[in-house]
Amino acid sequence: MAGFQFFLEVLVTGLLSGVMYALVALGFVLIYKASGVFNFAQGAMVFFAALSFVGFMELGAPFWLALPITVGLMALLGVGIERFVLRPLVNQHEITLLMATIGLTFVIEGLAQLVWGVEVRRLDLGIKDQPLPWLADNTGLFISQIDIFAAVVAGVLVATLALVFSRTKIGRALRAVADDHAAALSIGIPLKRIWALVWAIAGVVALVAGMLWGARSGVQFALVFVALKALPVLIIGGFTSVPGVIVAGLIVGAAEKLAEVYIGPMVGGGIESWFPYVLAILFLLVRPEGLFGEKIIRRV
Amino acid sequence: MFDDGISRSLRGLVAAVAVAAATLVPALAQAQGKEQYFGIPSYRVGPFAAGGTGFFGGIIDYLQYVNMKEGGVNGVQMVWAECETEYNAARGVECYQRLLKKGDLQMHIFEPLATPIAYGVLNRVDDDKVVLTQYGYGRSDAADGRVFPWVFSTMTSYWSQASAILNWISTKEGGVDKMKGKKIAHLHLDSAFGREPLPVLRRLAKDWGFELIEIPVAAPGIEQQAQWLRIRQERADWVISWGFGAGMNSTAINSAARINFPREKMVGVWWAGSEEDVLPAGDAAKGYFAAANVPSGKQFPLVQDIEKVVYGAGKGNLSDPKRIGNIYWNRGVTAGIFWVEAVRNGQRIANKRGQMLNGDEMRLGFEALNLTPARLKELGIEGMLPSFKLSCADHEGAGVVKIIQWDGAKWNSVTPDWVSSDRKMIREMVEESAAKYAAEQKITPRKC
Amino acid sequence: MFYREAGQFRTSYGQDGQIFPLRQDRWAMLALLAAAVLVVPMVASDYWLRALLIPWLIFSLVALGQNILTGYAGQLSLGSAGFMAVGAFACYNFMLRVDGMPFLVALVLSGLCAAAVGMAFGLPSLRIRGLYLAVATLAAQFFIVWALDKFGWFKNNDPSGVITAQPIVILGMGFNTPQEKYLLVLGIVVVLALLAKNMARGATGRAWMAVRDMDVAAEVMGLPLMRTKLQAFAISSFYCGVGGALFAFAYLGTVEPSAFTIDMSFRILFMIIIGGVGTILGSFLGAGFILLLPIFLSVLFHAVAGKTVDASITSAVELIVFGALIIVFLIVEPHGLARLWQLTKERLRLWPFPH
Amino acid sequence: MTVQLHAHARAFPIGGPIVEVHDISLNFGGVKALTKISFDVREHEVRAIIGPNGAGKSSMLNVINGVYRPQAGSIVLRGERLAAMTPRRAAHMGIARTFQNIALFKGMTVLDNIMAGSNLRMHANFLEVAFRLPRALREARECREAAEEIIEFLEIEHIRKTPVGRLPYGLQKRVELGRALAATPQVLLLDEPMAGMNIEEKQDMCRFILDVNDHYGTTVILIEHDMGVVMDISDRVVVLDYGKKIGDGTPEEVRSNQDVIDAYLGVAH
Repeated sequence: MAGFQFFLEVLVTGLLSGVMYALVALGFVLIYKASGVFNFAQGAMVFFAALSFVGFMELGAPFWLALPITVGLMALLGVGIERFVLRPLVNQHEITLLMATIGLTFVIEGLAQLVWGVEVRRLDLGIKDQPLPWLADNTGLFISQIDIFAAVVAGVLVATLALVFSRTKIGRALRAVADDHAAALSIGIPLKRIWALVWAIAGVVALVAGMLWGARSGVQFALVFVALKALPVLIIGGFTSVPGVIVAGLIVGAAEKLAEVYIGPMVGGGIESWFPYVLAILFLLVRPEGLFGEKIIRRV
Repeated sequence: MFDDGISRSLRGLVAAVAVAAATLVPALAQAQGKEQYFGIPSYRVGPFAAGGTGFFGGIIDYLQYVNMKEGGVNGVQMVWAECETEYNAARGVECYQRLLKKGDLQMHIFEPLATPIAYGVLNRVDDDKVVLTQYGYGRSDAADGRVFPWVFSTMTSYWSQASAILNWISTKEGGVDKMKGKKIAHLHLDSAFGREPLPVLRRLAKDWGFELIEIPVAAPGIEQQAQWLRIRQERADWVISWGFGAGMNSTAINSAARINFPREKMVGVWWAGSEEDVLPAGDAAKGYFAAANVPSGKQFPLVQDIEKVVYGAGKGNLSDPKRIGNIYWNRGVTAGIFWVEAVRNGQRIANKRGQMLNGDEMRLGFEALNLTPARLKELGIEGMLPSFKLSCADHEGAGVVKIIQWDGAKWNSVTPDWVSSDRKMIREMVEESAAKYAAEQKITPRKC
Repeated sequence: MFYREAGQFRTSYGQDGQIFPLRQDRWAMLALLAAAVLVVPMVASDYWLRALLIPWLIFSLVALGQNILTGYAGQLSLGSAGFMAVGAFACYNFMLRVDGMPFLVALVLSGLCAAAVGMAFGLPSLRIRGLYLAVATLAAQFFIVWALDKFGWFKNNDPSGVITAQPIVILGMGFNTPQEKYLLVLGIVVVLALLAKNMARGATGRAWMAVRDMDVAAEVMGLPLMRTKLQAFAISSFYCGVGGALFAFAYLGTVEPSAFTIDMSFRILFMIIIGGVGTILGSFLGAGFILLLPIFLSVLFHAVAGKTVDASITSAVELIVFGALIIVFLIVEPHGLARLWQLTKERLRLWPFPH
Repeated sequence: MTVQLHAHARAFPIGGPIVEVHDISLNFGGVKALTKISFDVREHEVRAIIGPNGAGKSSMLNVINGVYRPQAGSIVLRGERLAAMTPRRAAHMGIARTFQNIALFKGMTVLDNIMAGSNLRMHANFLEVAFRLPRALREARECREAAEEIIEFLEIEHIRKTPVGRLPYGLQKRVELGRALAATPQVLLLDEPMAGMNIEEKQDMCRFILDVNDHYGTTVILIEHDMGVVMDISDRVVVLDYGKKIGDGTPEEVRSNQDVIDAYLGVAH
């Protein structure tokens, strides 16, 4: 096949994978923005969400029922985490908070496997994980339907969140909190409720990510590792920027695929594990605050 | 297991563990009568738990079966203790040490079903007189019993498997001579496990004149877009999928579907050939081949009997009985068979009929493993295991695989008989590699 | 009553600067050491030595390294396991390729290799801080393991891609039995811990903490930020490297690169957070806690529910309890075990006459 | 408030210029912080920089010891012209400072903070420290002795071993002064050393500043809001307003300078 067309294909596939990464990274950003917590448990939440959804369907709940139940469950989980893990730790050092969320990871993983067992399950969203026929026929590009679906969903999700943040009252409150906790409190914004809300939203985002990833590669423990894919996206995008992670996700996805295909063979391949991180470092050396992250001005 | 003196001298540091030890004592007390003790280092949580629960469940079910069916081996009860390793080297070593003694009982066989753990204890088994079995994983050169008296790569090593898979592919292509100019992609987890078969593949590529494309996948392998684009670009004729973990394997199949690569041209290693590995891929997995050291299914009399006797009495180990007869569980049962056979042989050789064996006797018993067709029939596992025998020099034995194919619901054997590897070539490579190891470790191989 | 500083006066700054200003502490420490050297090897079972004490000492050493970097110099790093891997494989290759190489020399050299690599990956710390740096250091974790895994030379082209540590011989004396290995590790750890303590309470440590607490002020006082940070990375990595070498030679024996997982890096960070950031003692306490807690839990669960409850359940519950305990601990005592210990001591000083 | 001002003859008579600032201009992305500021500081004098909020006082100090880099102008230190100053360079050339909002090492004790101040005189490398080799031990002892001297001078013996984070604001300011003194500086930059203090604390602080100036002959450049204090303790005063210099001279001259009165004294403070 033509060199350039192949390049194009790698690029597109990469961009689409990037969307999947961004989807996971989104959960991190929401929570970090609102409560300054780097929630490492996001990966475990993705796993838990997808597993629960499939679990409910196995118990006989139809799709339209399993979805709201799981949404509710995730919201509940989010609220619970805020109430019982983070509120007692408020004003602690960021490392302590990070560590707490890693401890949380163990809890959620254990919980998921305790409740739903360790069997690998498949999740069928009714979308084939196969190339779009007409695209393949006309352009020779093989782009999986589910990837495109995922891209659309991610787009919709981000758009909705953006709308919620900019238009609604809650959104404004949220942004106020993100800017300055103390100030937000002083103008009478119920900080705790906002945090709980954000955690709930993050839980739902985790569900969406989990369903899409689950539909791609099965609902199973390996889903917790998607968090590792999200981290470089986060540093490049900046912990606090929603558009940042989307763009960064695309960058990471494309770069890592191109690198694997074109650089990989030279060094024996398998460089996807670390390439995004090195990319992120190089990026940071140029822009320490990330793509869209606020510039940190340190006064004396 | 826990030493009182130490718990005193270190109370401040780990009093907690000492407490646990104390609570453990009653559990040990019940070890009386004639019992052969086994340690079971299982992993029931984490990314590989699906395999762990199946495999170790199978072992336990078989030991249970032997006890219930015939009251143990000549009256010697099979007893065991379990320990969670999380497929982690450090945890595994701790389990090994913890399981080593149970009251006054000694562990004589250790089967972690995890390469990192097997390596973690490799240097300890000689002193502790523990038979380390690597059922379808670990060092291929452990097949040389002269250098590795206590380590067994029974019954087929990675190298043999790779050779067997290629033998089968060549027959599909219509003979070795037809392999010239073919392109075979080795899609493998980018780890020691994934690279282990490379020496065999490279050598055969040279001898047969096919082109080997080595394509590593970074762990955990749930992203393989780039790799499959390369496979498509290279126009590979066959893909050997050398992955581990349901995540990587199902992703491989899905990714193949994404580029319309025929699943009938994919052969998975046996860690890519269980129900758990293909189920997540759904219909995409139809027609996918895999090598198997043990086929799946309930058609074997023994399996049916275990279901009747053990699960009938509600003593089964699988939380979900539907998993009876699937790949990992069947493999576990056969591992249990190796153990029990070893005990029988040991009792016979040491003529300690109806008595406990020590480490050396267990090792001799395992080395005397001899599954004749007649014996397989007796056990009710014809076609479940190949007929093979071990010896002082040969710790591998069979070196054969069955090729199975997924029809969307279950695995079917497409090769009624076992596909053999190039035993002579593999043996050469084994002895060469083992000799190198012996030299590096200053081991003088024993005479056989 | 017995833990009292009354009547103990420090007449010189030298005395005031001692590690253990209180006589009681000095005795206690000596007694503990004596017990560790004389009593433990006699009474400890193989299980205790090979499965608990040796790994505990090794991870204490690594935690010490992490504490120097994160606790004292304030640089959050998640690459420790990677630096351990460097040490392990460096040591193996020195022993393999230089015949007649004394083990202790190889150990130091492997530490230095790790230090070099550590400095290289420490460079971003000059521009990046906090969590960003933490994530960036993951690059070390992944890249190092990948490289060691990928290139056969590091493993002397072993077909299984593993290294098998050579037997330890020092001055013609072999260290093979668990007791011998334990004593060797103990010796190395004690010495390195002492050196770390000296640095921490000396000018070196003050420089680290200055950079940690207020780097602008430190720079205005003429402290070279870059040099201080890189120095912390180097020394920390040195400790990790030596720890990694011991991990391979005195503990596991046969190791593959992928044994040094990111999970290990996290647990090492846990050790210092739980144990106490910026304290030497905390490194030991934390290592004990994180290493032994899961084992204790699993032993306990098997004892209590082993026969009745399905092992799959107990395993999952173990995981949950482990995570939950960590969270509870962070909530109850964010400053770590060392702080807890310090508080009890302060109470003891007043006992039995609380103010 | 009144403080006995240089009643006795000064141990260190005021000498020639030690710091000269020539046409310094500094702006942050368009915003002009300083424009063409020039003044000099003579050896052993106490020089004050005053001005309303946002007049650019702190920026001026930050330029002098290289925290900020001016777009134009130069600094002459003891006759040596420096286009670009860096904080470390400044430190090595004998400039020490305190900060407007305290920049102590929160995690360390008072003693450690002050000892850290003298790091420039510590030459033993980390290995010498680790193995407690003679040089390291000697330096440690000297450093400790110097620190104790400062602690005594500042009358903070009782809080020697207290983590600075736990100290009240006033004491923290004092410790920060101590940390700056530990560097035995020739020039001492003080950024609002008395901000947020009560009368007694201010009097103490004044006393310390003057004593430092008297006993060690340290040249002092200080920023202060409290006009009374400034007029009392400083030999000469620079007045800034909106980044421009509008007055320079003895307290009396400045007091009578019309621009200053309009711009500064005029507005209620």
